[in-house]
Amino acid sequence: MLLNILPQVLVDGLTLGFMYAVVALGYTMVYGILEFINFAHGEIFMVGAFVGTEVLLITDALGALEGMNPFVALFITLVIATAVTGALGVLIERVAYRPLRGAPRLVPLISAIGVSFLLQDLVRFTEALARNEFYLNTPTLFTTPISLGGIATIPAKGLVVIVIAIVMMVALTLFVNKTKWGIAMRAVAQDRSTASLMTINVDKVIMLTFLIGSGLGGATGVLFAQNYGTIDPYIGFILGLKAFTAAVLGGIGNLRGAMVGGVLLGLLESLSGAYMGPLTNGAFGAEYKDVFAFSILILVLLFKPEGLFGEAVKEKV
Amino acid sequence: MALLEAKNLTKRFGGLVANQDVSISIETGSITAVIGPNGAGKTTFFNMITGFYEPDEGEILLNGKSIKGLRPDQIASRGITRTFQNIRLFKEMTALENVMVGVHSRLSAGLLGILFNTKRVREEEEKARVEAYQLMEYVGIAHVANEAAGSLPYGLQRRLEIARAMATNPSIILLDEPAAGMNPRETVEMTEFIRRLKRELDLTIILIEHDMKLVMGLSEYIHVLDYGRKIAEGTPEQIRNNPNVIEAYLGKSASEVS
Amino acid sequence: MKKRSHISILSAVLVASVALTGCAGGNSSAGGNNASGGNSTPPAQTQPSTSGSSGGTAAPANGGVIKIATQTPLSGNQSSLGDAIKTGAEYALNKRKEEFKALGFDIQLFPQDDQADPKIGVSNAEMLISDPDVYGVVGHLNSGVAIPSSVKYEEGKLVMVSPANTAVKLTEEGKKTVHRICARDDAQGPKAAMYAKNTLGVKTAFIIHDKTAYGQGLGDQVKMQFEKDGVQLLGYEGITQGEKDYSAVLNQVTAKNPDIIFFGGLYPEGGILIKQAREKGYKGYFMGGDGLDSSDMIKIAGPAVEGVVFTSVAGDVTQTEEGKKWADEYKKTTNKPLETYSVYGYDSMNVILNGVLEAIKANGGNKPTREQVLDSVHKTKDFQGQFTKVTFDDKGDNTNADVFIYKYDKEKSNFVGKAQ
Amino acid sequence: MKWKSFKGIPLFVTLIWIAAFAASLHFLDKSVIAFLGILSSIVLVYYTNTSKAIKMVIGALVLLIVIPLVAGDNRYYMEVASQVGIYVAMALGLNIVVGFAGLLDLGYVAFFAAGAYAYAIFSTSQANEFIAGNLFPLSGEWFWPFLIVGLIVAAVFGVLLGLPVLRVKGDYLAIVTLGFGEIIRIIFNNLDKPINITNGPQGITPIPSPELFGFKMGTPFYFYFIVLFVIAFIVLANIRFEHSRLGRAWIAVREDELAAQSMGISLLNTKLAAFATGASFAGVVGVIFAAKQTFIDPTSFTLMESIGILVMVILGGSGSIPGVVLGAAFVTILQVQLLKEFSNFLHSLQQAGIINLPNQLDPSKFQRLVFGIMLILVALYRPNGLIPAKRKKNDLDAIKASKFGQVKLGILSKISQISSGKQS
Repeated sequence: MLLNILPQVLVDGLTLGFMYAVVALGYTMVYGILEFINFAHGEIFMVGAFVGTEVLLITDALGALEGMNPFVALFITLVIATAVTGALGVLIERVAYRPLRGAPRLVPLISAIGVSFLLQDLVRFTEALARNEFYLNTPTLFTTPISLGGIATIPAKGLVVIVIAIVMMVALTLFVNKTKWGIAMRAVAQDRSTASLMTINVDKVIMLTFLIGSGLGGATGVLFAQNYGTIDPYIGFILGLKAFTAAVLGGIGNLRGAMVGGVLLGLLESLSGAYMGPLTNGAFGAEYKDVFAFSILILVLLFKPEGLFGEAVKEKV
Repeated sequence: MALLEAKNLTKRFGGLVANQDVSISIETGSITAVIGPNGAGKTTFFNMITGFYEPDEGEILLNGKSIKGLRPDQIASRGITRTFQNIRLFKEMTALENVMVGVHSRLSAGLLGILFNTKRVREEEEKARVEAYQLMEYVGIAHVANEAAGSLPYGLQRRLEIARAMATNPSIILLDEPAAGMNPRETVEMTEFIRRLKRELDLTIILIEHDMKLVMGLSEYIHVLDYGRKIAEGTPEQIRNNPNVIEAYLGKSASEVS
Repeated sequence: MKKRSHISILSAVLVASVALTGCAGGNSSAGGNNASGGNSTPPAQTQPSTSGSSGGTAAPANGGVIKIATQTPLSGNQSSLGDAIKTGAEYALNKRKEEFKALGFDIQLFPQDDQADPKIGVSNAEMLISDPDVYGVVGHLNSGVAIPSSVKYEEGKLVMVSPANTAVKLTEEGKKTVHRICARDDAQGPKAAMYAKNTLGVKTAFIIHDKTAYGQGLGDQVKMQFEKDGVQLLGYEGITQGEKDYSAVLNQVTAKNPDIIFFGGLYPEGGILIKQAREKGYKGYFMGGDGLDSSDMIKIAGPAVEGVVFTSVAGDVTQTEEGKKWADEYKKTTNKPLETYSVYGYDSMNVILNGVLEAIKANGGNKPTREQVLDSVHKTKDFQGQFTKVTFDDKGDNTNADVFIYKYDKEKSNFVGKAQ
Repeated sequence: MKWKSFKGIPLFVTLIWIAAFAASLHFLDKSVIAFLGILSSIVLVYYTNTSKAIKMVIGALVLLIVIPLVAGDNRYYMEVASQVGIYVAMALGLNIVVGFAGLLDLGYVAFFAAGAYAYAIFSTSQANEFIAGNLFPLSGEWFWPFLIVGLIVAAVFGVLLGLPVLRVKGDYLAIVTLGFGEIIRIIFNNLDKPINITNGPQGITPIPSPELFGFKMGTPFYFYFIVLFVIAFIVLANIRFEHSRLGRAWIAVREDELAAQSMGISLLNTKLAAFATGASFAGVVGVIFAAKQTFIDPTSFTLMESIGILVMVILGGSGSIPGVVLGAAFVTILQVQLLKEFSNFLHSLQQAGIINLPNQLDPSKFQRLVFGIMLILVALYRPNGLIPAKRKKNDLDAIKASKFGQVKLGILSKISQISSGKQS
């Protein structure tokens, strides 16, 4: 009886995991280049969810959503949300982080926490004024569940989430490895001062990093809103935390690591949530799923301190 | 018996062999140089001796006892100390405090002693301060004792790093490019200073250096590494004429040899 | 989009200003303040003499300021619940401003944000008790904040009427100042469980709770009753508040396919749970406590909300014409949907205000002491609030522990009946 | 530059300031500005141009006599002051970990929880749930020994967590400590089964107030003094550690781990010492917190709490003792008083009909937003903190005059040996 839900547990874990993965990319990109935990990234994700939801709600209110091809609607939403959050990321970098590049290492963290509080409440006030509530419900674009050979069902929206997440990850990988700007990003990540000697415009690269990272985060927000249907200004905190955990698990600064870490974390949560209770006869229930996930993270770091895919950089003596 | 003996040390990083089968033995009170082109594995060798890397193969003996596998701090308290190629000072601390950190392992104050500021702890502290100050006088930088280490000019930082190393009361001191970035006059001063360390304090000195004038003028014995292997050893005279060494250096910079 | 939000800002400003100016006693253009609702409070707007109906000798307007505080989370992720309480209390207070003005008193709302944080709650409590104008507190949302804060109220003899704390412990410590109009977990839980067994006829159950004092407290009570009644318990799991993905736990549920899921918790999680459970093909009942009673439940759960059953100590306000009118007015004035918590806030405020009124009377029309207010609030008997009847017992619990059953259809919750 | 020539505030200005605000607080009823003026006089004293001894005497007078005298009858002020104290003490503890040793710890609140739960469990009947014999609750007299118990429990926690955790470095450490902090909170939230140790989300109550010889010390007035006493101890410890063998080792490890090791400093021991010391302070404060709150549950020990304390440390000036004190005081006052007074003020304007804000923009909802903006501004304009850390200069004349200077010490003692050896 326990095993027959396994496929379903895995499918759910994957859906959640892919979302973690894309958000984790944002953390890992910024970290790779600035060695700085962009605490506000979770909030950018949240803003993306709100922008996307607003786009759908307004389109719906105008009566345009009905009859529109759901893929077209989703595409438009994604484009707008990505553009807004990407620009927001660049703005935040410019205002709150760039002046702090020479400052002690922990100071940008404070600034980021400030930005995070600010964004939460700004969204809350905006929504409270515009809609008189800040729990928003997203119009669902995809409703049909798809049966996977009768052993598990995946709602169409879940499948869409996974597919788009994969597309974004592939696109990012291609971008970073094949394009001029992508290579410049890698160069800056490896050695900022040398890169600037090679006439790479470091400021531009950092801007680009925030643009892409935040855009991806915002797009994930749209996917999240689609998949779970309900959003509030505080969703960014927990999800951001988990995504950051995923990034570290995979090896922070490493794109592949973030993806694998995210998916792994989603699966771990799903599995422990579904099985811990029954396996321990109720002594340790689903409420321990975060304990389980964090324990795995700690174990991994103890044996591989640089994360699963992180390169073991022995400090140069 | 040699003071320090490295036997057949091998260190690999992934596919790269940084040191292969390197054996070096150091006599008490000697000045030994380890030279070689860039990337020859000199610093790797230092790192193995001081415990930052553990050798994949081989053995390191200090006074006949193995120190392989010990942590850097354990090796330091056994009397081997070092400076770094790219000066590693505690930048926010004052120069004097930097030297006092060197005295660390010879102090015994514990949490409670410090908390209650016992007489023993106070005296120990005062003694450490005096010792650190004497060392700074010795290396000639006492006038900057209260400056932040990071704000000192380059030459003084080098000296401070040596003073800090000396504060651990070592029997062997490893100097990684002590004259790097110095002008000729400073280099001469540094050479004289290292001689003085040996003469007055009976220190055993091992150094890595690219400045051949300094190496040839200072060292009593020289080991040459190339591509991680030892290709030659001998007195400065022998090394100067060793065809292997000339060949190893020719490709890179023949002028340095001359 | 820009234009849209402008309009909504404008309208919000308008409505609020109407409410404010309305209560300041001047303008009476559109707001609902002037018209009397279905409340027991008389419309004491124009004639000072109506205050005579409350018996006191009409004192001249020299009584001073009387502040009634609310303490609820107004920021952070529980702020929508806290705000509902505050809005309800504020509405009640504004409706009775004139009545008190006639007696010479200026009653003011003193809203505090406890941030759902015990520390903030306690320091606010210290502030409230050291302000001599504060005569009562409507609060809190979280029992974890209410318990330590009530220690301070007790020291300051400041009466507290809780609209939302169901934790049994709150009134069990013998604090005189602590009162609540909502049901205790050990009243609501067993009745909910019995209803599930006897009326819904369930044989197997799966309990989920949100690991908070409220959710787990309620879940535990239901669990105990189920065990007593021989309903087979297939699982008992906690979830994390604030998350949006509960598929892990729900996979357990679908594997065991219970007759009923009982959820101890609030609607933000409850709505998601039922929605995701239905998506996974769960066909049984879904039931919870009064934490599920919210218009947002429908929005969050969507069509899945249909058939969700919950218990509440609140009677159905919209059953009578009068009640409906009151509800409409509330919505119009506050520009907010009617929530259970706002009604509890409304009733709590009125319980306190009535106490203050009684105390003023007993004090010959002069400003009473806190003890006097405390005494008269404590003596509240058969007070018919908008939603619930209030009679306090010695502990400060509402003896009127009737529990009612509601069931959602697609659009709203419907009164089913009294739980036996 | 002008600022460079700034020698400090003249003593008489400070004294007038203190006198003026003390008087206004005493004579004007409930003036928040006067109260804040008194509190901020401590900062003034710090910058006053006079000898250290006089500054300390004035500071002590203000804290021990002036404040209790003029604000002691207002429970709210004393409550604010005690909460400020609690956070100052915790921030000073975290300062050892983050400021001195450079270990980014995002799970610091776990140690606070350990101390709080230690007292809560044994001072209430909660302990009877898992210890036979109906020995509990303990009376409030036990508060005092439990200060030490809390310290030890938290220190042991610190060592146990530190042993595995301190093997990872830098920002990895941040996420691992964060994970541990969350794990501990979740475990506390769930340890009502299989054995009921923490009573889970229902929390533990009623935790007794401290008692001294049967005298109950339940009001903020007493907690103010208890906290002050603990802070004095922690500040003293901080100062002594900072300029000790251990403090230097911490800073050395923070500045450069490799160089520190080559100086004979054991990384693990040094970091563990920092972790355990910081933790033990949090443990003591936890005991006080539990006694003050009379009720604790896991919601007081969330990640946000750890982040809040970290913010205080960095905002004040990581590694700077006066900075951290100021940072903690600033953030706490901002959160529990300033923002609140501000919103109360706006609210009174609104009640008076002077301003009209829609309900959605109720001033009481602004607090976190304002806090967020403050954080960004301080980070941008005071990146090294409000009072940046600086190392104490040693008195070189004293060193030269020291009796130990008569002989050569350490390695230099060889000079005389060698020369005398050569002579012989």
